[in-house]
Amino acid sequence: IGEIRRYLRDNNSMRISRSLKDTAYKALKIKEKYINKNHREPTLEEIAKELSITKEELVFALDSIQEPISLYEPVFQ
Amino acid sequence: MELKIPSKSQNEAFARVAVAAFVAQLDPTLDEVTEIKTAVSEAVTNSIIHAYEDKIGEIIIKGKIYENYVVEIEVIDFGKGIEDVELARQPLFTTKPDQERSGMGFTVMETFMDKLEVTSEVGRGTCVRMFKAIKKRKSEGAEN
Amino acid sequence: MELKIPSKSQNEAFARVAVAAFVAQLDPTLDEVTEIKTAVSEAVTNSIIHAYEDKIGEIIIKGKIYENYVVEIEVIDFGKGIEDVELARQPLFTTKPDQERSGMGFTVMETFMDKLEVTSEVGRGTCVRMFKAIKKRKSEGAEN
Ligand SMILES: Nc1ncnc2c1ncn2[C@@H]1O[C@H](COP(=O)(O)OP(=O)(O)O)[C@@H](O)[C@H]1O
Ligand SMILES: Nc1ncnc2c1ncn2[C@@H]1O[C@H](COP(=O)(O)OP(=O)(O)O)[C@@H](O)[C@H]1O
Ligand SMILES: [Mg+2]
Ligand SMILES: [Mg+2]
Repeated sequence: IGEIRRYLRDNNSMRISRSLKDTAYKALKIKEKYINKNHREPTLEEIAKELSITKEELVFALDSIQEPISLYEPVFQ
Repeated sequence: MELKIPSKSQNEAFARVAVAAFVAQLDPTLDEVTEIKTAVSEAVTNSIIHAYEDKIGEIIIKGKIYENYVVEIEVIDFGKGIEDVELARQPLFTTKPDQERSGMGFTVMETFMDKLEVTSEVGRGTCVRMFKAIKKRKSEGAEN
Repeated sequence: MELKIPSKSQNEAFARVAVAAFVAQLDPTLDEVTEIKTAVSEAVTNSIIHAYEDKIGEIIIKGKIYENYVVEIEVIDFGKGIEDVELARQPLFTTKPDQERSGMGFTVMETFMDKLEVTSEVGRGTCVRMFKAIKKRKSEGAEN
């Protein structure tokens, strides 16, 4: 247990908000690369795998940043 | 799943993430997740702002997943209710024009989800029920 | 907040993130969140594996935040219960040595949280209640 604890300690005293944003930006980069390569949107699983996190953790991270798609556009057109 | 939260504005973000994490098990795309999150956010905001106004009440969010990749999300409150649901669902209709409300909440929900059902009783509360089919991926093997 | 989920193993990842998202409003460090998530994960896994075994039952997760940055998380099940809680909490004690259970679940919860209360009744279910104080930040500006 001491070891688990030390392992965690070594890792991060960064705030969760900062860490979530970092993960989210990485995810968006992966998404972009994926679209360029495969010409379709990746699923959560495809991105999460590359980041070695769960799909659930990925959506949590992504919620921390403004996503770069204009949500209200289709509504007002 | 079923989530119960007090109608405090800081819980809106939490509800949104909880629903997104729930839907994640179907392996949607980021866009699909964003659409569902946005719809849930509108429904929860309505319960906070319209249903309970200055009081703090309870909001229940239920999530169900059906065999055919369909997600059902219900947002339920026990607040003041809606007098004329038909009218409330019209684009731009709002009873709070003063508060920067755009009157587009229900329209956003309708646009981003496949189906929207609103039942409400004045003095009893409101239930917003939304369905969305997550596109089934071509093949499970196409992993790159 | 209160979250109700069926005791299916795929809900464990969901519960963990839901609790993390709930705690996130205090803007804890990554370590603090990881510790809470790990503790919740152990408790939920216990309900899935030990409380309900081959059946699917209901798990309730309650989260509360107190004024002084203290988080309380309860994981409740209505499963088979624990005969001797004292014994169950001992490091390395497990009733499922065959299934790669390490017997360290409760020890992990105790290590990562500030306080752990376990109440259980055989045939009725178990409630695991955990507290953790999130360190108050010196200044809002200190982001790294
Ligand atoms: N949960 C609710 N409880 C009571 N009234 C509601 C609720 N949701 C919506 N309404 C009513 O429906 C109207 C339209 O809602 P909406 O389309 O979201 O626009 P807006 O929230 O911008 O007013 C609101 O102005 C309000 O009068
Ligand atoms: N929710 C629960 N319901 C019934 N029994 C439980 C529950 N949680 C823990 N137990 C009992 O306590 C023991 C110790 O739990 P734990 O420390 O997590 O170790 P492990 O899960 O690896 O066996 C378990 O083996 C089980 O017998
Ligand atoms: Mg609205
Ligand atoms: Mg265990």
